[in-house]
This record gives sequence, structure tokens and C-alpha cells, in this order.
Amino acid sequence: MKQVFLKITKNEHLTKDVLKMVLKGDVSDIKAGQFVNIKIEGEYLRRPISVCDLGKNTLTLIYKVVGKGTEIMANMKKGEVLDVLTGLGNGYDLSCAGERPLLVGGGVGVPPLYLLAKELKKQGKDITVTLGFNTKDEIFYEKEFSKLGKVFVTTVDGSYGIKGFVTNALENVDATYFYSCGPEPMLKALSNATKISGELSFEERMGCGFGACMGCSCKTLTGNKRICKEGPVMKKEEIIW
Amino acid sequence: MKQVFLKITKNEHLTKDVLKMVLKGDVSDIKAGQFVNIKIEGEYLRRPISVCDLGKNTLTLIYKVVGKGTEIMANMKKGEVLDVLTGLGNGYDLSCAGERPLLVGGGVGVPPLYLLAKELKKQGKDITVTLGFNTKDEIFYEKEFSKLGKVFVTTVDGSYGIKGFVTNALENVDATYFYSCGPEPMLKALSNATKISGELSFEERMGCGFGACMGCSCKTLTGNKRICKEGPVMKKEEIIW
Amino acid sequence: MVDTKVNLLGIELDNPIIPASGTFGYGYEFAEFYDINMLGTFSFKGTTKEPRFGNPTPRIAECTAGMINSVGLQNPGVEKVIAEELPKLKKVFNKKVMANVGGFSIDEYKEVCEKLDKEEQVGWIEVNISCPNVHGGGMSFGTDPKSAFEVTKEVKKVTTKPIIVKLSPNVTDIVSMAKAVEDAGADGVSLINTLLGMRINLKTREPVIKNVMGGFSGPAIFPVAVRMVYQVANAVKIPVIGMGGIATAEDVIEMMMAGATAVEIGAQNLIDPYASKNIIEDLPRVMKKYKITSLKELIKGE
Amino acid sequence: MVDTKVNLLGIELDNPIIPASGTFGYGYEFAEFYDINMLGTFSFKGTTKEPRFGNPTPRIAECTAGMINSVGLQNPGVEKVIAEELPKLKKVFNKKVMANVGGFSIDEYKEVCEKLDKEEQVGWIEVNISCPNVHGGGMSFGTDPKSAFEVTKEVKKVTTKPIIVKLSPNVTDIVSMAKAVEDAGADGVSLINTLLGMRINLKTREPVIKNVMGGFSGPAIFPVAVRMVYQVANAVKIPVIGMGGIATAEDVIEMMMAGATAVEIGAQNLIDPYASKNIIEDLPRVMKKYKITSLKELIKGE
Repeated sequence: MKQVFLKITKNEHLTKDVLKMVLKGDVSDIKAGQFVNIKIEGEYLRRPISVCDLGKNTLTLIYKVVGKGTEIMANMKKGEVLDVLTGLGNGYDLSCAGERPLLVGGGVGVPPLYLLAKELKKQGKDITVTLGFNTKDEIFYEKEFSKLGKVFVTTVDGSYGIKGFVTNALENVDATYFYSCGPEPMLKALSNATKISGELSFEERMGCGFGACMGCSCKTLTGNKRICKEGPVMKKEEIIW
Repeated sequence: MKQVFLKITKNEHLTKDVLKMVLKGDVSDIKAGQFVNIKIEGEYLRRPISVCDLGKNTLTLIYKVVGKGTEIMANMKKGEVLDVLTGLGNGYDLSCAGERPLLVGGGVGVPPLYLLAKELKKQGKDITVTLGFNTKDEIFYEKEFSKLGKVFVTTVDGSYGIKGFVTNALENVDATYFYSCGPEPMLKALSNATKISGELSFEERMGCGFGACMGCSCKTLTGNKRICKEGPVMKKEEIIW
Repeated sequence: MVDTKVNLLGIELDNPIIPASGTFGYGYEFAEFYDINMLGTFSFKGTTKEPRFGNPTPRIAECTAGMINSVGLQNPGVEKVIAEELPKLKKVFNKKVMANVGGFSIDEYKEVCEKLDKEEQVGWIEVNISCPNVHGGGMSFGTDPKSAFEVTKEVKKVTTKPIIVKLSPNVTDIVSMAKAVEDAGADGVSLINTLLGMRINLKTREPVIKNVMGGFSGPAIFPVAVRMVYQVANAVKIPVIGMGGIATAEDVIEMMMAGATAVEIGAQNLIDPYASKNIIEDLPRVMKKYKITSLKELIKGE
Repeated sequence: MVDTKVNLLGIELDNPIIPASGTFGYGYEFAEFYDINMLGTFSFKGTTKEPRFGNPTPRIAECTAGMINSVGLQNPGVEKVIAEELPKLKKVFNKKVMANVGGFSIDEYKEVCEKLDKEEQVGWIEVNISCPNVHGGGMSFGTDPKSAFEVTKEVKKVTTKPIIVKLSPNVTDIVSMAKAVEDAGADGVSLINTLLGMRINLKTREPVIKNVMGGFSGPAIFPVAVRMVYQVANAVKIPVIGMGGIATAEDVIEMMMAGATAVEIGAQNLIDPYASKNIIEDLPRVMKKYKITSLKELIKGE
């Protein structure tokens, strides 16, 4: 964990409710699947946001406006400096990927898969990505992922791509391992629909985000875990649904 | 009372602890001796600051850094917009001045006398001003007042002007009426030292500043008064010391 | 169109917004700022038998997201309220007002309530048994269920209008307090009054408030208020007026989801004279956002 | 040079700053962020006889200037704390630690305290009779003077180290609680634990916290904490550890002026992992500003 002060260089809408924020500064020690915890003026608790992409000195976050904290974030301007705790959470385990990893993201669960996909691509993996959204207007980052692997998009209302849920796009996929992030019902359906092993990234309301308060604990087959510390990424085999 | 949004055009130190802030916007209905109540981001209660000067669209405040609220004010930048309640308090009664009014201010009690002096000057009065400070470094606005009347400055440590308190400068003053603002011990000493009638402006911790909460009440010979509404200016004759 | 109307003990309010006692004077001062007929109603300054100056100053202290006051029921006394304040109010307010009553003995509560009960402008009487700033009774009525029962029962004997008892949060068991006054015949309860709080001036090393302690209010206390309103609304059958730190229309909705039939706005009126007006005007937007067609649907038992 | 040292029940602390139980784990995690030997000491995670997962999630809610938690004493149980956590702590902390003990029965409190009392690393035992998040006893010990007296008396029988009883603010009369545990032999008291609070999610219309209510902490509760510390410090002869919303070195000074011998820092550690460190480093500046040469001069009776 590291406390850093990052300057906003971009904060723009990708869709009506989803924004992309690019921050500049010390972003060392950040891994795919981790999150950062941002101090927001006027709110008491920091807001945890998953890491979407990483450059040499830049960090990209994609977040959805869901409450007061993210509303304030959405109104932040270029040039503002944020107090950010980085390097939080365990991140994805790239060593398990095999030759043909499958990445499955739903809604705001999509962003953390992007850095993961880039890193798996660097390792020469044959990547398949399945992105699930409610409707066409909510889709983002399809093009970006297309540069890294084969992409399937599903929409619940069928307004784009395959109609239905991410699990509807898995039938012909022959993958060695899966990585996923999204709402819990999606993760559960995915876990049930796949015979292969994989990793799932969970969300929970957090107090501190760095393991101190035990606010975000969950029970697993391998003992109690803190979503913010031993998570947010869990192995399929250890999850108690 | 009026709620207005004023833009800071100047915010600079006059002395180590005393700053002058100039605000631009709708400053109608403000009188000498009144105060404004400023919303300060991060603080709950507004901060009441006495009116020092008034232009067509500008309001000048002089304030001392005494706590968190004024510390925040001291760090405000040109261009920031403040939520200000204006036209608060009764203000001085100019009709009582007579031909030779005496204005007596101590420390941060000096500023409200400036607008008063300007208005009395407009009426052609022969003004004497006595300004009391602790020490030379704390003196401000001597030059400004000199353009409006005869000015005596006192310092407690004798580092400038007359050594002692404002009352030490009254001996040879032949005034028709006095107007004053300053710490309560000064006001009391002044009241005792003068045979003429006059008005004194008081300070009290306020809740609302517009008469609703009764936080700043005081007893007078003419009944209970709210410093923020029937005050801050009281007649010498009604004060219970 | 959304419907903001609620019914408070037989009187329909255009909306559930009620400026709280002690933050709205006797109303006519706020009428200089806006037309106060837009309010649901308001609860006027706590009124006692005799005129009171209240506590020595300073009686205000700044806090994080709140303030402390120790005004101590300054008011002109019930006779003058009836003779002077109510007539002045009548000129600017054509709705029923909530009469707030403070006291130091059961007899005093009875006498003041009986007098105000006869006033045509008064729609409800809010009996404040919880002012933290008066000694010699006010607070102990608010922290002892038996005393609360007694004062409620006696006041009910001499009044015809709905009696709403205002409860103190400075108790171990708010539910037992609410049940006691319900058993005594209270028509409703309002809560929470202020939390007892204190600040110290680091320069003088003395309490900021001359009276040492005072009533702490503002957004800081909102979670305590929501909790107590929820507990009480689930334990009594009479309507609950929720208050304590409400600053936005969202807070109003949250308080009503906790079980309140109407809400009082307190400290927020002091830092923003237009607070109650702004909340009323913002309510329809917030109701739409959370898909609430009528506020009545949020109220338990309706 | 200013002197930040204070003496807490026979052990000299380099400064009065003590991260509060439940916000600092068993210490070694914060040792990754800074050298925790700079602390006065810290109070470790509330420890019970058996391992506990605590309450269902969500167990955190955002509030204005504060937060609600309903963790519910998640901990690995006293055996594992002694076998695993304390040895890990020893590697990074060479001072005495404050052992925080939770429980559901007098026997459990006794057993856990007796075990921890034997640990050389433990300097004080803080008996938490006030956790708002556990049912079946924890809270009633904290709101009933007789139960508080009993548990204190029994714990004192089986321990040799100073016993500090942690009090709940959710009571009508904090002084009677403090006096009860003083009479039972407590060596000190610490207060305030969290206020019982609640928030509702407007979208789901359900409580944010799965357990409905939880403990409310953060700067919002500071004025209540100062008031209670002041009341207790003026009523008992044993030292008082002040806590509740402390976020700055100024708050530390204010709490000590209210009567605290030392202070605990709680929620602030969660929003800023360096909070306790920053406060310690800022203390000398604030002491100079308010012309305090030694913190001991602020402590009543010293």
C-alpha cells in the first residue's frame, strides 16, 4: 500500500453514467485486479475504484456514478489533485491463465479486466473477452478490448451483440481458465456455467480498504477473508455462494 | 437581509493576522455598522464579518485570523465565489452625530468605522478618529482614515503614537457624539470615560446572524436584544455593563 | 406529478416539512425571506409561562457538521405570545401552527398548554420535555419514563388539540420513553431533540458555552436520529415526527423511510434561511429519482 | 521543547496517542505503513473467547463526518491471539500493548482477561462492555450500572494488570456507569464507544447495514465525547481515556482539557492510515501554539 497524490489529467463520460478518469503521478506497485481508495472532499470514507489501466506515470479508472461519492468524482476537474491509496487488494493471479484465458466482465466489472487483458497479451496468451451490459448505450471499451483478443458483447435487452447475459456467450468458448468481475448474480451464474477453474472479483462496502477495520469480511472455504486485503479476487473453488 | 453570491477580487494581508478582502457583486442595502454572514466551506456556521467599506458593486471586509473559519478565509483565492447574507444588524445611527463626531476603534473594531467615517464626511462633519492597537505592527488603515478626519493612534506598548489605550487619546477631544467598536473592555472604558452620548458595537458568538436562533441575546435597559438583529450597535444609555 | 401531502393527526399538510422550534422564531421573521405558507407548518419558539432571557452568553459553539446551543428557552412568556406574537403571525401565515411548550413543572406545562389550546391558530401542541438547556425539571421529564407519563397525562386532561411529545435522545432506551407517553395518551411523538454536547476553547481552556454544555444539532446527529425514529416508529402506534440533522430532501425521504410521518428541520434553517423552502422545492425531484409517487406510501401503516 | 509524555496507570507513554480497538487490527499491518513504536501504545482488536466472524455484510455505512460499522467483534479468538497475533506483533512493537476484551458473559470476560493478563506484552486490559454490535449481553453490560459493576469486579479478581473499562455513550447517565465500574475496582475508564446509529438506502428502502443498526463514529460524535469525558473526569478519581471523533492534534488537546489522561484515535485511522502518526507529529506544534509546555499540566489532579 502506498499513499500518493495524483493529478487528474482527464475525467470524461464514456456513457451517461460511466466516466473515465486518468490520473498522473506515482503509480508504482499497482497490479491488475487491484483497486485504489480515493479521498473525496466532503465525504468521510474513501471510495474504492478498481484499476482499469496503467501507464508509466498514469493510472486509468473507469467508474459509474452510483451515489454521492461518485457524483462528486464526476464533477472533478482536470488539474485537481487527489489523495489516493494505491496497491490495495490481491489482484488477479496471472500464473494460472493457461494458453487460452477467458475474461468475463459485467457493467462496471469490465474495467479491471482491461489491464489484465493487456498483461496476458504481453505474455502471448490467446484471449477471449466477454462483456455484458444491460443495453447498447451502456457499452464501453469494446474497441479497446478488440485489440487484445476476441470480444463478445452481450446485452440484456438484445440491443447490441448477443442477447442475454454473459453466460449466453460462453457456449463455443474453449478456455483454459477464467477471470471475471461483475455483479454477484453474474459471478454466481458464471461460476455455475463453467467447468474450468477461474477467479472472481467481488465488491463489498468497505471501511478502510487496507485490512484494518474488518468491514468487508466474507466467509470462504479457506477461512474468513477481507475483500479489501485477501480479496477482492477469489478462486472459484473457495467461494461459498 | 439578502442572500447574495459575491466574487473575491482581493484577499491580502494588511498585517500578520489581519486581512482585507474585496468582494464584487450585489451589495445593495448594506449600511455602516452592519455585518455580513459568510458561508465557509468545511465549517458549519457562517462567519459574521463587519462591513468596512462599500463601493457601487464592491464590498470590503477587514478580518482577523482568530480561528478555523477565518483561517480558511485567509486562504481563499481571487475568483472564488462566496455565499453571503448581507444587510444584517442595525448599523450606526448617523442622525445622532452632531457636528463633531468621535469615532473610536480598537483592533478589529476599527474596520466598521471606516464606512461610517466616509458617510459622515459626506455629510460635512468634523470627524475625529481614535484607533487603538496593541503594537506598531498591528496598525492598519491609519492613512485611509487620515483622509476623512483627524486621527489619533494609540498602542498599548507605546511603539507608535500615543502610549496606552484609546481612552488616553480622548483628553483634548471636544466631540458631540461618539461611535465605537472594539473589545468589550475598551467599550466599557470608553463609555465610562466619556460624558457625551454615543453608540457602541458589540460582538457575540452567533448562530444564524439574522435573528432566528436567539443565540446572541443580551439584556439591556430597554429589554432583551439580539446582537445580530437589534444590535450589534447599542446606545450607550441602554447598556448594562 | 408527485404528491407531497401527508396527514398529521387529522390536519393535511401540503408537505411534511416543519421548521423546528427554536430555529424559526414565531415565524414572521422568516416571512420576510419567503412566503412561509409553503411550509407544511412550523413549530414556534418554545414557550413558557413566564418570560425568560435564557442562559448567559456565549451560548453558541461551532462543531464539525453541527453546532451547540444553550439558548435555554428564551421567550416572551405565553401571555405575550398570545397577545403579540400570534397576531403578528396571523398576518403572514394562514395555516395551523404547531405550538411548542416548555416548562419546569407539571403545573406550568398544564397552564401553558391549556392557554395555547384555546388559540384558533394552533393546530397541534408540541410538548418539549427534552430541552437540555434548562435545569430544575425540563431534562428529567425527558429522561424518566414515569415523569414523561405524568406530564403527558396531565396536559392531555386540559387540552383538546393533538399533543405531540418531543423526546430527548439522551437516554438509554428511547422506546420506553415513547411508549410511556403513548400510554399516557400522547397523540404523537417528535424526536430527536438535541444531543448533549460540549466544546472547549483551546485558548482559554474553558468551555466555549458559558453554561458548559448545550444541545448539539446539525447533520452530524442524523444517523442517531434515523436510528431512534426507526426504533420508536416500530414500537408505537402513534405518528412520529422525525428530526435531527435533516439538511436535504434526501434526508427527508430517509427519515420517512425510517418511519416518520412528517419531519422537522432545525439547525439547517440557521445556516441557510432558505433551507426549508429549498428542501420543499427539491422534494419532487428526489421523489421522482427514487420512484416515489406519494409520500404517504412511505409512511408505516398507511 | 515540549513534553508529550503522559503516565497511564503506572506506565509512561511517549505521547497520549492510542489507536483504538477495531481500527488498528493487531498492529503489525500498520507496521507496514510506519514504525508503530512511535505510538503511546495501541488497543488491539476486541478479542473474545471463541473465534468470531461477526455480523453479516454490508457492515459499513457512510455518514456526514463519520461512519457506521457493525463488524461485531470479528476476531480469531483469544487462544489464536496469544499463539499467533502477539508473536507477530512482538517483531514490530517493543512497547506494552493494550489488550481489548469483548464478551457475552461474565465468565467469558473473566476467562479471556485472565489469559491475556499473563502475557508479558500486555500492559493494560481494556474491557469493552459497550460494543453496540453484539447481542446477548455485550450491550446490556454497557447500559446497566449493576451489570457493569459485576463484570468489572469479577475481572479484577483474576487479573493483575490495570483494568480499563470501555463505556458506551448510549446511556442516560454516563456518570453512574463510570462510578459503578470505579466502585468495582476499575483502574481506569475509556470513553466513548460508538453511538448507535442507522442509515437507510433510498434505492432499496432498506437499512444500509445488514444488521440494521451499528456503531456510529467519526468527527461527528466529538462534541458528545468531549461532554461525556468532561462529566466523567469530574466525577471519578481514576484516569479517563478520551475518545470519539478525534481527528487532529487540536482535538487531542481539547479532549485532554476535558479531563482525559490519554486519548484513543478510532475511525480516523480508517480513512487515513497515517492519522495517528500525523497527529503525534503535529502535537508539538499545537502545544506551542496554545502555550502548553507539558501535556501533564492539562491532566486533572497532576
